[in-house]
Amino acid sequence: MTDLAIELPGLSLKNPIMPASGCFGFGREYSEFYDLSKLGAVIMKAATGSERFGNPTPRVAETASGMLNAIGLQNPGVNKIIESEVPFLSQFDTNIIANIAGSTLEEYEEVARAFNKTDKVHALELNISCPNVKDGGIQFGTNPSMAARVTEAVKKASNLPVYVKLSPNVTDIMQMAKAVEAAGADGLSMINTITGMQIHLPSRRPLIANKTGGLSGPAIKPVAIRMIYEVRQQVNIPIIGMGGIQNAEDVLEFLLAGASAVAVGTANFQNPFICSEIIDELPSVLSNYDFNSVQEAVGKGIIS
Amino acid sequence: MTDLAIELPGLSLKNPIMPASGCFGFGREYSEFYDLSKLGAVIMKAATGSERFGNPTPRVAETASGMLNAIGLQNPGVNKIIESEVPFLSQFDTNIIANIAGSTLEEYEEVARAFNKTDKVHALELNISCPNVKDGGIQFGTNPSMAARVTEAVKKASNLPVYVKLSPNVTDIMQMAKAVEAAGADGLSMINTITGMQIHLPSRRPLIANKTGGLSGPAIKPVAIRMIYEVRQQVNIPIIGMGGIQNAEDVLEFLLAGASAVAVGTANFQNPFICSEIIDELPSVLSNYDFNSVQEAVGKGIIS
Amino acid sequence: MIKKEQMKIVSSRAIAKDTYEMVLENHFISEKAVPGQFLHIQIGTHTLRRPISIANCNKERNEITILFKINGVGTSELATYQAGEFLDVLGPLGNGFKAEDEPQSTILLVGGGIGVPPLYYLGKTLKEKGINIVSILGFQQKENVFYEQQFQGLGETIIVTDNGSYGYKGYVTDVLDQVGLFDCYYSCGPIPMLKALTTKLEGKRGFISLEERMGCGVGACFACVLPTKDGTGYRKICKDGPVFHAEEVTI
Amino acid sequence: MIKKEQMKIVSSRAIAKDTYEMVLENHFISEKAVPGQFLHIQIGTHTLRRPISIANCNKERNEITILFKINGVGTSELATYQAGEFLDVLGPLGNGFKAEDEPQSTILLVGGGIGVPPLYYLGKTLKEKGINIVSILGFQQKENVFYEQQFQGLGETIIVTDNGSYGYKGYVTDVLDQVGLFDCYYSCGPIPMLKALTTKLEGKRGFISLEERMGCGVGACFACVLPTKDGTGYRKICKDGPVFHAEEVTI
Ligand SMILES: Cc1cc2nc3c(=O)[nH]c(=O)nc-3n(C[C@H](O)[C@H](O)[C@H](O)COP(=O)(O)OP(=O)(O)OC[C@H]3O[C@@H](n4cnc5c(N)ncnc54)[C@H](O)[C@@H]3O)c2cc1C
Ligand SMILES: Cc1cc2nc3c(=O)[nH]c(=O)nc-3n(C[C@H](O)[C@H](O)[C@H](O)COP(=O)(O)OP(=O)(O)OC[C@H]3O[C@@H](n4cnc5c(N)ncnc54)[C@H](O)[C@@H]3O)c2cc1C
Ligand SMILES: Cc1cc2nc3c(=O)[nH]c(=O)nc-3n(C[C@H](O)[C@H](O)[C@H](O)COP(=O)(O)O)c2cc1C
Ligand SMILES: Cc1cc2nc3c(=O)[nH]c(=O)nc-3n(C[C@H](O)[C@H](O)[C@H](O)COP(=O)(O)O)c2cc1C
Ligand code: FES
Ligand code: FES
Repeated sequence: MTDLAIELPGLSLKNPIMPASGCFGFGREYSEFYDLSKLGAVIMKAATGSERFGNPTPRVAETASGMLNAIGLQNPGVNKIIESEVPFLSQFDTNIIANIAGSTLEEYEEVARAFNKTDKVHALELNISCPNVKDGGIQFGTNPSMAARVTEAVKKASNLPVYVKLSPNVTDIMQMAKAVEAAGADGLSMINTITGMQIHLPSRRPLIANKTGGLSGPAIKPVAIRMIYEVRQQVNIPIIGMGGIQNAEDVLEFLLAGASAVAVGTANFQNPFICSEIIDELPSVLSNYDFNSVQEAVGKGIIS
Repeated sequence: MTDLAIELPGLSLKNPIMPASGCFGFGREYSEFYDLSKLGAVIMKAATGSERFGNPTPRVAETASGMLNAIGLQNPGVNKIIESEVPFLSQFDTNIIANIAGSTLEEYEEVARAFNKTDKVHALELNISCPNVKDGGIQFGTNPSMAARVTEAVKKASNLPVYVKLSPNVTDIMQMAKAVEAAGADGLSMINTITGMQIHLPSRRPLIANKTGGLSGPAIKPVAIRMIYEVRQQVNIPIIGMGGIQNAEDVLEFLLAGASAVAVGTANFQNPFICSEIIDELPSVLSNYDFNSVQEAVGKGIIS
Repeated sequence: MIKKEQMKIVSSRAIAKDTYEMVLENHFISEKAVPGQFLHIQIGTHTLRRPISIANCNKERNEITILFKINGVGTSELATYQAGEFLDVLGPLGNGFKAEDEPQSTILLVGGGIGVPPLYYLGKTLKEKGINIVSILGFQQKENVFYEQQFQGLGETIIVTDNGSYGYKGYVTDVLDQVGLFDCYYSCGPIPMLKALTTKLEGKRGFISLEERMGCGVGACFACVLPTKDGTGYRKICKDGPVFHAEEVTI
Repeated sequence: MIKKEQMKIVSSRAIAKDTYEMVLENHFISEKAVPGQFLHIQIGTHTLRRPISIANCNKERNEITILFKINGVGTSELATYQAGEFLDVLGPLGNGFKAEDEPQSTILLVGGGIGVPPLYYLGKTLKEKGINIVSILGFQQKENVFYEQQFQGLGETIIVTDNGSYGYKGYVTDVLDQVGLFDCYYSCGPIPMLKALTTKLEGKRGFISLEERMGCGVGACFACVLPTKDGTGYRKICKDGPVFHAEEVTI
């Protein structure tokens, strides 16, 4: 039997598959398609200190093998999430990861602290890389010392393991990874979206109302694989990999590049069952390529 | 009649379409498909000081809506290019742009100076962004002051207009653009490829022998559009846009984002006639969207 | 309940300029569908599905009809699908028209262009309940007109075209005074039309169906929200809509 | 001369495990094709074309035969194409086998797996010139064997399989001593086979056909180069090859 289980700080995953933040809401909608207990974990949509309404619409656009989004962190605020969403998700036998965001260091701390109130959340994913909000977010994600500061602050504020979600929109991803590792990150999540734009020819203006949006989907997979491959060799903390995953072969590619688990985002929109189907296919894909377990494949594509 | 002509420093283009560097060799092969006099210009494959053999194979891989390449600047050296390739291309009634690369500042200067010997080349494209060579290249492309230094040196060494080709693998593309403009660049070329990787599952190693390669094709178009849109508002020199162009609508999107002309790379491999076909379609696409000329569309997608 | 289903294409034909009628067969979706709901259709390998309204439903034959206009790469590709092929569809999605009208009451349907389709299934359902239907349908020009006869089968139908090449010249709002009294209106069409209409009919009971670019189509991604009129909240078009009370949301 | 042509699929059928034979019709390409050349085939919307050898050519009927094995996403998709559909093809590409052999001479064909196809057209052409043909064809196992009869039509044919499930057990190099004298050899197959073969037959006149991942297929992109044996130069497989003198290049 192929062993899909994997142990990460704070997370005993029955398998390495989780829906990515922002692409699965708080699980309610997709729970009507299949039993979420099947998932390794669920990463919730970003939580901020208070409710956010996000950006004007249109918020999404289609691109070649990908999409742009500029949702702008719309969410009901951390307290509402803890009250109404976490209890729903905690019915399922899976891990819950809270994605936290903010405009200021203080807001990040506030959100992190709020999640101490519940024992249903197993880890934080620190979103320092959302490219779709003007104030904050992205500066933390592109400057190593700012990234280290917010990591340190959140680690202090929280009693949960912290996975820092890195932005690919940087010259040197290794420097970012090393900075947050030194600041105490328990793991990394990578990659978030690449900033892009589409211009709508008839109206002669950017299609996304926010002008720029984050590029996700299969188009960005080669960038994700490259960054994980590079970072894996520079840090000792585990990586949750994401960016364009569509099937179990893609998952194996991320494992070989050095990810210990993966998140699936955009692909949920095409196929609501995608995470469930990947979990079903993963054992045979692993054994086709002569692996007995997920653990065995992690980092095996790295040659020096 | 829709006016396709556009005037750029050193280049009187009959239309804004040119094959991108590295995707059209020195024109010989594609000249068997159509008359290269039809093109606005031809951008030659990179020239270095002496002959280079490039990277081991495999050098290319296919990705979702894109490809990776790590050719590694294989070329016969600048003198051979001037002797054997430039005369061939100069038979055609089109502009010739020489793409120049090097490992050291001195090599860049040497290559730039060499092109002073011929009067058949109309402009230089300064490739400071080739991600596939270890020594040099990329450092120039990701550090604003290094980029400024090489721009300045090449401007001094050459009597041709210099278009600096920017790498998208940076945190702040505007800073790079402003640095090379201040250093005397006559124009910008953007974008070069985004560094990526693919792992070959059966062999458990990066498919490209060089490990990483440059991602090109439609997958990267949203990134190119975003960067051109941002840079257009920060500099006063013209931009030659590229990244994923496949048809005349794409060309218009680049013009609206702020490019004054465009280069077509990867698409030549699918369709050797692509540049010629785009030139044929461009007038009707422009007029469908109510433009009378290329010039009129430049930057029209920018809203502030 | 929403399912991901394979729908067999029974027929596909052009019914007006760039406009197609496609009949799809599927038991689950035809059984559940109510007027105003839509399908989220996977076309080729496109990253995002395309939302298309349910224009008619025949529950005995397990058939759903959709009407669509070529509007870009996805709808162009959809037009090439042939009878016998299958479409991968999420549906039925969204909340439909409330349609709680009393028998004998009169309702007005106002459709603009490719907003016309969902009104047909609605009108048919209302008519079966013994409600009187009056329809105003607006199109760009003569070549774009479709389903005139079908709507005439429901009741009085007024066609307007922007350039007067067919029916009345002008906008749907220009002929409102030609229809008699009505108890409620239902509308779908371009935003400017809906704005003009809801302004002109302010105070009247009315429902409008809205469009927005979508990601998931099921309420998970927050792509398709719009603010409520009171400014304190928002609605998801894919889940809370696409039909809203005319006073509920800001358009 | 190379052209971009539409080739009509005359037939497509499975001939061995995951292996297909496809007959394509096109005047220009069938007229020009020489043994050893290949086609660069656009499959769906894939960014890169797929290089596939010309396995046979019928100049009277304007037909080209290709044989391919499912090896990934592109070849899987190619296997779904049906007779009557068209393929967008660049061709004929590359330099073929020199094949300047004298009538009455004997030549040896050595093919491994999906390297077998180009040797068939070559063998057929040589045989027509009155040359004697001996073939050694290696496959993984019984289910993979194809074109045995066709090669037997050209002359003596020895089949080997890795596991001995058909013909001789072992590698093509294991049966070299079973064939008599020959004047020249032509080979195509996996790199390890070509290495073993050229080493064993060092000094013999021989030509090998090579594979490499390609971009343009026409010599413009430098994707498919390999160093010459003397270390001072390189060759492009797509343009200077895919056939090389066994002594010319480093494999
Ligand atoms: C609830 C709902 C019901 C609809 N019902 C119908 C119908 O019955 N008949 C019909 O012809 N059209 C209908 N539309 C519009 C239809 O969805 C678009 O015309 C279609 O998505 C365009 O896709 P494309 O690939 O041709 O265009 P492209 O512009 O190439 O599409 C690019 C992206 O933008 C999205 N998009 C583009 N235009 C629209 C639009 N107007 N609304 C939403 N998304 C858009 C596409 O879905 C896709 O994600 C409906 C839209 C919604 C939201
Ligand atoms: C000159 C030449 C002649 C060939 N003739 C034949 C033939 O007659 N029959 C046959 O079955 N195969 C032949 N091949 C191999 C064939 O090109 C590959 O099997 C095919 O490209 C695989 O495509 P894919 O999409 O199925 O695989 P994928 O692995 O999904 O392809 C991904 C990319 O890698 C390239 N690639 C993968 N494997 C190879 C390979 N072995 N050689 C070159 N490119 C590769 C593909 O072209 C594509 O660009 C030939 C190759 C060359 C270079
Ligand atoms: C619609 C949408 C919303 C997203 N929202 C968030 C978010 O709230 N927080 C976050 O960290 N990442 C967010 N992301 C990024 C994804 O979690 C993921 O990192 C990225 O999309 C790459 O994975 P994919 O290609 O599988 O989608 C969002 C992505 C999409 C497409
Ligand atoms: C095979 C290949 C070789 C390339 N070689 C060069 C080069 O020598 N110099 C250079 O500046 N850019 C080179 N590029 C980058 C292209 O010129 C272009 O900037 C990039 O591919 C984006 O355009 P595209 O998406 O249309 O291909 C190369 C690209 C490819 C695909
Ligand atoms: S489309 Fe995802 S919430 Fe409506
Ligand atoms: S494939 Fe481009 S040079 Fe051979």
